[in-house]
Amino acid sequence: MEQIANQVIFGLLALVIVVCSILTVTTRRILRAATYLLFVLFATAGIYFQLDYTFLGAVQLAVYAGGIVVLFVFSILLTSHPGDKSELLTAKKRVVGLIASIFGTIVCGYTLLTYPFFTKPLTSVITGEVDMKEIGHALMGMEKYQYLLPFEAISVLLLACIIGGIMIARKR
Amino acid sequence: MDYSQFLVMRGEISLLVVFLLIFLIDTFGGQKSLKGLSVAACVLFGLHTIWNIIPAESASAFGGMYQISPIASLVKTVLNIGTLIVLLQSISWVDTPDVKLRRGEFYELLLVTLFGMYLMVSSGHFLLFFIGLETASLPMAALIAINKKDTESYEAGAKYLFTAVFSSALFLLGLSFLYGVSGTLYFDDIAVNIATNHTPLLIATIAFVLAGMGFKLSLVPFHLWTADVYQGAPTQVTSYLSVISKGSAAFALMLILYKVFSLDPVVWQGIMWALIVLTITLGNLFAIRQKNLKRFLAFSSISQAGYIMLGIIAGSAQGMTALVYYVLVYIFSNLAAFGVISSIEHHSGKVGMDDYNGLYKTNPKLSVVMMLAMFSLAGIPPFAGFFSKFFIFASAIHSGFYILVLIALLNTIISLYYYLLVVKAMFINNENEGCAIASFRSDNGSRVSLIVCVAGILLLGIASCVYGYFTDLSLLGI
Amino acid sequence: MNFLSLFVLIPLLMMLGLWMSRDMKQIRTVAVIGSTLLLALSVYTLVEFLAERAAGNTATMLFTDSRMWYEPLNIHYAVGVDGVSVAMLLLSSIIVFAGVFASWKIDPLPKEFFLWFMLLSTGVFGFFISVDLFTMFMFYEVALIPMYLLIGVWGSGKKTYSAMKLTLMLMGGSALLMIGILGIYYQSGLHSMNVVEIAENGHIPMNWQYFLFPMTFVGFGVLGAMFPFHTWSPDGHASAPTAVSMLHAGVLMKLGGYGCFRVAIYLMPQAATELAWIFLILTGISVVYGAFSACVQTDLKYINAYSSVSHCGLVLFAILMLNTTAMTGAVMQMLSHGLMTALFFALIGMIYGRTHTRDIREMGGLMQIMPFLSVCYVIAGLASLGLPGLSGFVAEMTIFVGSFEHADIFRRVLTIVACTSIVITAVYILRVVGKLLFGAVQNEHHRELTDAEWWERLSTITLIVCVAAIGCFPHWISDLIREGVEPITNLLSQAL
Amino acid sequence: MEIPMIAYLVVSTIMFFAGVYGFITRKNMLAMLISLELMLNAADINFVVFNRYLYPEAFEGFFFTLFAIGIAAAETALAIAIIINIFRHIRNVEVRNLDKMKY
Amino acid sequence: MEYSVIILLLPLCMFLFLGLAGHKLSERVAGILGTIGLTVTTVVAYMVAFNYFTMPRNAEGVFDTLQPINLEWLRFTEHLHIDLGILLDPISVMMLVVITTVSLMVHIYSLGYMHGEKGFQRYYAFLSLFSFSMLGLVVATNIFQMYIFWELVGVSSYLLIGFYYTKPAAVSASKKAFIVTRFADLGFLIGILILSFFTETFDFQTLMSNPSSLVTETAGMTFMGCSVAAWAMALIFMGGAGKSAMFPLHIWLPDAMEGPTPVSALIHAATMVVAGVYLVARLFPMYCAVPEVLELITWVGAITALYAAVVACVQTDIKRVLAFSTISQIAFMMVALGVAFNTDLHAGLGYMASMFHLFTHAMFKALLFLGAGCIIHAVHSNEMSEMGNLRKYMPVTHITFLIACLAIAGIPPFSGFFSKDEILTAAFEKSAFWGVWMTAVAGLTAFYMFRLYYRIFWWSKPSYEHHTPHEAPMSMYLPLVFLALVTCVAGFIPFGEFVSVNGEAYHIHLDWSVATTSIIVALLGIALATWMYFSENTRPKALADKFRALHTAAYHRFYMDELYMWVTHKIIFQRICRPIAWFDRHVVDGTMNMLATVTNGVSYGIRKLQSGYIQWYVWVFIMGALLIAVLAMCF
Repeated sequence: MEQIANQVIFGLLALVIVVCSILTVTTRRILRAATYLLFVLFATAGIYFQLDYTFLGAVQLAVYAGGIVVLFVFSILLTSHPGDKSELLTAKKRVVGLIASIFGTIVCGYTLLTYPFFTKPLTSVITGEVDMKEIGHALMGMEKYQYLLPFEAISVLLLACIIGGIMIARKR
Repeated sequence: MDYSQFLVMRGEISLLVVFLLIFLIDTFGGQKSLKGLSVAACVLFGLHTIWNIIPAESASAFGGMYQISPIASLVKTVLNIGTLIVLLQSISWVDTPDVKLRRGEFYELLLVTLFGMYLMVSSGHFLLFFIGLETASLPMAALIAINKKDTESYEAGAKYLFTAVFSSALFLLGLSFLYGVSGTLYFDDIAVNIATNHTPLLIATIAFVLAGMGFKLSLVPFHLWTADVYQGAPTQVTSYLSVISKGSAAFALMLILYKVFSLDPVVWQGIMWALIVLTITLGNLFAIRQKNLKRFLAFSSISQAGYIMLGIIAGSAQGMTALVYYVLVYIFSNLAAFGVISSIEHHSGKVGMDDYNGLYKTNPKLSVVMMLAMFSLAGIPPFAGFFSKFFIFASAIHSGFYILVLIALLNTIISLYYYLLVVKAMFINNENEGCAIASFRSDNGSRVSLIVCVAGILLLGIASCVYGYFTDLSLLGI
Repeated sequence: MNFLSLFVLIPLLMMLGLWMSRDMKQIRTVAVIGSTLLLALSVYTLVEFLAERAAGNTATMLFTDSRMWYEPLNIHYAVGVDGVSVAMLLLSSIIVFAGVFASWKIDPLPKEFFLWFMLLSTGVFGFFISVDLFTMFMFYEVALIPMYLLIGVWGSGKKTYSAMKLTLMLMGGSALLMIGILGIYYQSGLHSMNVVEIAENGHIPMNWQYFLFPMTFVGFGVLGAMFPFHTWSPDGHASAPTAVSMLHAGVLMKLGGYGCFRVAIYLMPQAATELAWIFLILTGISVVYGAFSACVQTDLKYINAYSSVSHCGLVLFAILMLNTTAMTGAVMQMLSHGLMTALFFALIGMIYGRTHTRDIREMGGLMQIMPFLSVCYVIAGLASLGLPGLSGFVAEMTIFVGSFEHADIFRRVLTIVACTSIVITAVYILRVVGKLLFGAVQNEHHRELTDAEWWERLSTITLIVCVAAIGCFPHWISDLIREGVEPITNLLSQAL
Repeated sequence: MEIPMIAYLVVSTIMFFAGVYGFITRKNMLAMLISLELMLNAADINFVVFNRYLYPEAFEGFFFTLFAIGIAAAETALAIAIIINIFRHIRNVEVRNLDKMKY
Repeated sequence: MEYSVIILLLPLCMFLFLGLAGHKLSERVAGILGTIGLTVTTVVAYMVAFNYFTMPRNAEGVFDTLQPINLEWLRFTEHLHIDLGILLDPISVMMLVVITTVSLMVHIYSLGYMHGEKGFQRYYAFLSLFSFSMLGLVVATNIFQMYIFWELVGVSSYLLIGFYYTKPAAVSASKKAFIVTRFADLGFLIGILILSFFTETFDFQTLMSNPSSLVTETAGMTFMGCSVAAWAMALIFMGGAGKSAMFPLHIWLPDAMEGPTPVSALIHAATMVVAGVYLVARLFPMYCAVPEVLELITWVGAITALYAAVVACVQTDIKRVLAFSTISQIAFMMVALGVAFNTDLHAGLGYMASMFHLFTHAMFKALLFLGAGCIIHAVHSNEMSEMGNLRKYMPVTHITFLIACLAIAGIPPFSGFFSKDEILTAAFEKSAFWGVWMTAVAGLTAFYMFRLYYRIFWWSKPSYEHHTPHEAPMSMYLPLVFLALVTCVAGFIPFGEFVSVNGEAYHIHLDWSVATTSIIVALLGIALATWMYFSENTRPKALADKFRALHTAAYHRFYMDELYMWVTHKIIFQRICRPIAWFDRHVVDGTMNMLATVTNGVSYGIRKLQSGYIQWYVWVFIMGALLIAVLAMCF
C-alpha cells in the first residue's frame, strides 16, 4: 500500500517536473516561467522528501524557492512590465534548440539506460530520514566524508559574490 | 578536531590574509590609504609570493579532500608570479577615474579568484574542486564587467558569466554521472573504482568533465566566449584571465586526468587528441584576421592552450614538467605583450594592430618588448618560448604522439605568421599619418613588470636550472 | 669553456657593443673589430685543427667540450669540430667579414641592422660548432628569424611578402626537423642528443628511420633550396639587402646541406642508403631546373637566386651520393658556392646601389662605367660556371667524379644530367655578363656613376682571393674535408 | 514494487535538457537564467538519487547537492547583478543586444 | 729538364702582373713587357725542344717520355687524383715550339696592330693567359689537367673574342664560342668520367702503358647499342670536335673572327683549334683500341673538310674565308688521324701526317691571318668588295700572302704540299674513297684560297677615296716575313724523324703518284680561280646565278647557324626555360601561395562561427561536448 502511494506520489511529482520544466522554457511570459520554475523546484523538494532527505528538501525550499525565485521575480518586475509577451521564436532557433536538447537527451538517456547500476533496496540500508546531528558533524568535521573545508571555501565564494554583486549593481 | 591541518594550506591561508588585509583597508581605510592601495596590494602580494616560494612537501589533509604536492605548490608559485606581474601592470590603471571607485573590489575579486584556483590545484575531492572552479569563475565575471559603464565590458561580463554557469552545469552533470559510476567524489577512490570501467556513461562523463574544464582553458569548441571576453574586459583583467586562469585550469585538468582517469588514459587521450588539433588549428585560423590586439591575443591564447594540452596528453611526469614550465614561460611572454598593450592603451587608448604601425620609431623600447613577447610566443630561440615548446613537444613525442606533434608544428607556421604581423606593424610599416602613437614614458609599475617579463623571456630558456628544478619537483609525484 | 665557444661569444659581445654604440663610427668600429676577430679565430681554429690532426689525434670531433645543460633530457651544450665544420666556420667568418664591409653605409637604422646581422651570425656559428642535436637546432632557428626583419626593414621591392614567405617556409622546414630530431632522440635508445654518440652507438629501428629520415632531410632541404621547396629563395634573395643576401645565400643555405649531412645521413645511414633515390631525383631536378629557370630571368638577383638553387641542389645531390668523394665535393661546393654567391650578391648590391635597378634590360655597358665592379662580376661569373683556378671547378669536378663512382645506371644517368648544368650555367652567366657589362651603355645617366669605394673593394677582393685560393690550391681544403667526411662514409659502408 | 532509480534519472535528464533548450532559445537573459536553474537542479537530483539508491552509506551526494544549491544561489545573485547593470544601460535584457563584439 | 716549368710560369706571371697592374703601366711598357716575357718563354721552349730531340733514343728507338714535374693537385680517391705537371714527348715538344713561335709572332705583330686600342694592357694580359693555358694543355700529364687547361683556353678565347666588348657582335660571338665549346666539353667531361672510372687513372702514361685497358674493363658493357668504351672515347672526341670546330660543332669559329685579327691568328688558326687534333693524337693508342670511333672521326673530319671548303668558296668576308679554311684544314688533320692505325709505322702514317700538317698549317695559317690583319688594318674593312689591287700598295703583305696561299694549296716546295701529301697518301692507303674525297677537297682549297688572293690583290681597283692603303709598320710585317720563311722551309724538316705513331724514326718519302695527282688538282683549282677572279668580270656572278640555290645555301653556311638559333632560342629558350620559369612561379610557388590564400580564405569563411551571440556559443558548446562523447563511444 505504502509502495503504491509512493509510486503515485512519484508519478505526480515526475509529471509536474516534466511538464513544468517544459512550460518554463516554452512559455512566452517571463513571469510565468518563473512561476513554473517554482513548481519544478517544489516538486524537486518533494522528491527529496520522498527519498527521506528531508533536510535537503527543506534547504531546497528555503534557498531555491524562497530565495532565488523571489530574486527572479523582483528582477523580472524590475526589468519588464508584467504581462509582456516576448515575441515568437523563429523556427530556426527552435529547431536548433531542439536538436541540442533532443540529442542530449538521447545521449544521456542511452548512457544511463545501458549502465548496469547495482541498486540496493531503499529500505534495506537506512530507513527514515538522515539524522540532523550526523549532518552537523559531517558538515563541521575534518575527516573523510566530512566537509569543513568546502564549508569554509564556499563562505569565501559567497563573500566574493556579494562583493562582486554589490560592486556591479550599485550605482556609482 | 585537528586544526593543525589548516597549516598544510599555507598558501591559501596567506592568500586569504592578504585578501582580508586589503578588504580591511578598502572598507575602513581613509581616502589617503586608498591611494596607496595599489602599492600595498603589490607589496602584500609580493610578500605572499615570497612566503610561499619554497614548495610544500606532499601532504594530504581533511581526509584526503585537500592534497598538496611539491609540483602543485610550484604551480601556485607560478600563478603568484603571474598575478604579481598583473598587479604591477595595473597600478596606474586602477587610479584612472573610472576604476578608482572600484579598486578595492578589483583587488579583492582578483585575490578570491586566485584563491579558487589554489583550491582547484590542490583539491582531492570534487566538491572542493567544484567550489574552487566556481570561486575562480564567478568573481571573474564581476572583474570582467568592472568597467561597468563600458558597453564592451558588461557585454563581456555577461558572456563570460552565462557561458561559465552553463559549463558548470554541464560539469555538474558530468560529476553526478561520475558519482553514480564510482560512488565517491574523492579522487583517489574514484580512480580505484572506475579502473576497468569502459561504459558509455563513463565516456560521457569524461566528455562532460573535459567540456567543463575546456571552457576554462578555452579549448575548441568550448572557446567561443574567449575572444569577446578578452576584447571587452579591461586589459589587466584580460591578461589575468589569459595566463593565470588558463594556467591554473591547465594544471587542474591535468590533475584530474592523471589522478582520476589515470588508469585508463586511452579514452581521454583520444578525446584530447581531437581537441588539441581543433584548438590549435582553429585558434590559429581565427587569429590570422584579427585587427584588435586583445582579440588577436585571445585567439593566440586559444592556440597556446592547445600546445599546453600537449603536455597533458603525454601523460607522464615529463609532460607535467613541460606543462608547468610552458605555463611559466607563457605567463612571462603573454604578460609582456599585455603589458605593452595596456601601457599603450592607457596612454593613447589604441588597441588596433594598425595603430601600432611604426611604433618602433616613437616607442622603441616598448616595441622591442612586444617583439620579444611575440617571438617567445611563436617559439623562436633563444627566447624562452622556444624551450618551452620544445620540451612540451618532446614530452608528447616521448609518449608516441608523432602525428599530433607534426600537426601542432605545422600550425606553428601559421602562428608565426600572425605573430610576425605584429612585428611587421611595429618595425616595418610606416607610421600612420597624423595619428601615430606618440612617444611616452610608461609608469613605473609597468616598467618593472615589463623588465621582469623580458628577463624571464631572455633567461628562462638559457638558465636550464629552472627546468631541472621543475623536473625534480614533478618526479616527486602529483 | 674551450675556444670554440668564442665563436658564439664574440657575436654576442659585438651585439652588446653595438647596443652601446652611439654613432656610425662606433658601430663600424665594433663591427669591423668583431668580424676581424671572428676571421682570425676561424683561421686559428684551422691551424690548431691541422696541428692536432698532424699530431695524430684521430677522434671524430676535436676540441670537444660538453657541458650539461638540460639534465632531464640529457641536453648538453656540446661543441666540437671536424674538418667539415672547420671549413664551414672559415666560410662563415669570411662572409661575415665581407658582409660588414658591404653594408658600410647601411641606412636607415644601422645599429639595429648590425645587431640583427650579428644575431644571425651567432646562429650560424653556433650551428657549425654544435654537436648536440638540441643546440644545433636552436642555433639553426636563431639564424632563421633575424632574416625576417633584415629583409623586412632593410630590403627592397616586395620585401614584406618575401620576408614572410621566406620565414614561414623555413619555419615549415624546421617544423619537420623538430619531429626528426625528437624522433631520433627517442628512437635511438640512447637518451642522448650527442650526434657522434648516436651515430656510433645508436640503433634507430629501420621503420623509424623510414619516417625520420625524410623528415630530417626535407627539413634541412628546405633551407638547402631543394625542389620543390625552394621558392622562398628567389623572392627572399631578391628583396634582401646586400649583406643579408650574402650571408643568407653564402652561409645560411649551407646550414641546410650541412644539416642533411651531419644529422640526416650521419645518424640514419641505412635509411639514407635506401631512400636516397627519391631525394636524388628531387635534387637532380633542382640542379637542372634552377639552371633553366635562371636563363630567362631578368632581375639580377633572381638569376643568382635560381643559380643558387641549382648549385645548392648540387650540394644535396652530391651528399646523397653517399661516398667519400662526392661528399667531399659537396662540402667543397658549399664553400665554393658560399663564397662566389656572396661575391655575386655583394656586387649586385653595389651595382643596384648605384643604378637603382636590377633589371638587366635597363642596364648595359657597365664595364665602361665601373670597371672594377664589372671585372669582379666577370670573375664571379667565371667561378660560377666552373672555370679551373677558381673554386667552382674543383668542387664540381669532385662531385662529378664522386657521383660517377656508383656502378648503377640510375645514378650515372643522373650524374650526367647534373653535368649538363655546367653548360646551362655558362648560358645564363654569359647572358648576364654580355647584357649587363658589355655592349653599349643603355642608360646615359649611368655614365655619371662611380666605381667601387674602398670598403666595397675590400669586401669583394676578400671574397675573390678566397675563391681563387680554393680554386688554385684545393688539396688542403679537400683533405681537410675528406677527413671530416670519412667517419660518415665508414658508417654508410657498414650500413650496406 | 519500488520505484526504479532510472525513473528519477529520466526525469532529471528531461529537466536538464529542457533547461538546455531554454538556455539556447530564450531571448530574455532572465529567462535564460531560469533555464539554467533547471539544469543545475537536474544535476542535483542526480546526486541525490545516486546517493540514496546506490551509495547510501556516506552522504556525498547529499552534501554535494547542499553546496551546489548554495553555489547556484551565489551565481544567480551575481548574474542578476550583471543583468541589472545591463538593463541600466540599454533599458532591456534581451540577449541579442550583446553582440557588439564578434568575428 | 725541370727548367721547362718556366714555360708555364712565365706567361702566368705575365698574366697576373699585367692583369693586376697593367692599367698602371703605359701601353708601350705593357706590350713590350709581354713580348719580352714571351720571347723568353719561346727561347726556353726551343731549348727544351733542342735538348729533347738531341737526347739519345732509348733501346726501342723511341724518344723517352719525360715528366720533369708532376705534383698532386687534387685527390679524389686512392687512384684518382688530378696532377699538375709537365709531360714531354715528341708531340708535346713539337706543340711547344709551334705555340711559342706563333704566339711570339702575334705578340710582336700586336704591338703594331693593336697600337692605340683601348685596353691594350688587358689585351696583352689575355694573350699571356692564353699562352699559359695552351702551353699547359699540351704538356698535360693527365687527362684532367688537359681538361683544366682546356677550359682555360676556352675562357681566354672567350675573353679575347670579346675584346671589343662594346661591340654587340663581338659579345655575342664570344658567348657563342664559349657555350658551344662548353657543350662539347660536357661530352669531354663525361668521357673522362667514364674513362677514369674504368681505368682508375687519369694519367696519360698509365693509360698508354695499357691502351686497351678501357676496352677490357668494360668488356660486354653496352649502352644504347654501342660499347661503353666506344661511348667514352667518342665523348672525349666530342670535346675535341668542339674545340676544333668539327661539323656540326663548328659554328662558333666563323663568328669568333669578331676578335682582333692577331687573336684569330693565334687562337683560331694556329693553336687552340688544333687542340682537338692534339687530344686525339694524345690518346691515339686508346682510339686504336676502339676502331669504330676512329671511323667516326674519319667521317666527321671528311664531312667537315668538304663542308667548310664549299662554304669557304662563297664567303665574302676575308676572315670568314680563312676561318672556314681553318676548319677544313683541321678536318684534314682529323681525317689523317682517323685513317691511321698504330700497328706499325706504315699504318700510322696518318698520325705523323696529321701532326706534320698541324705544324705547317699553324705557320702558314697564322701567316694568312696576320696578312689579313695587315689588309684590314689598311682598308678598315673585312669585306672583299672593299678590296682589290692591293698588291701595289702592300708588296710585302702580297708576297707573304701568296706564299701562304701556295702552301695551303699544296704547291711544292712550300710546306703545305709536303704535309698534305702525306695526308692524302694516308687516305689512299686506307681506301681510295677517302683518297679521292680528300683530293677533291684539296682542289677546292686551292680554288677558294686563290679566289681570296686574287680578290684582294688583283681584281680591279676600287676607289680608295678617303685614304690610301699603305704597307703595315715593321712590327707587323716582320712576323709575316718570318712566318713566310718558315713556310718556305718547313716542308723540308724531316718531321717523321721526330714524330711518328710509335715513336720510332720514320723517313718521309713522297708517293709521287699521289703527289702528282694532288698538284694537278691544286693547279686546276688555281686555274679556275684565276679564270674567275684575276680581273674584274661577271663570271662569278653568272655562275652564282646559275647555281643560285647552292650558292645561297653555301653563302648561308647551309643554314647551320639558323638551325642552332632555332634549337637554342625556339626550343631551349622558349620551350624549356620559359615554361620552367613559368612553372616555377605559377605552379611551385603558386602552390605555396595557394596554401597561404587557402588558409586565409578558410579563416575568412569560418569567421561567422564567432557570431557574437551567447546562445550560439552555448549551442556549439553543448553540441561539441555531446559529439565528443558520441564519437568517443563509437571508437
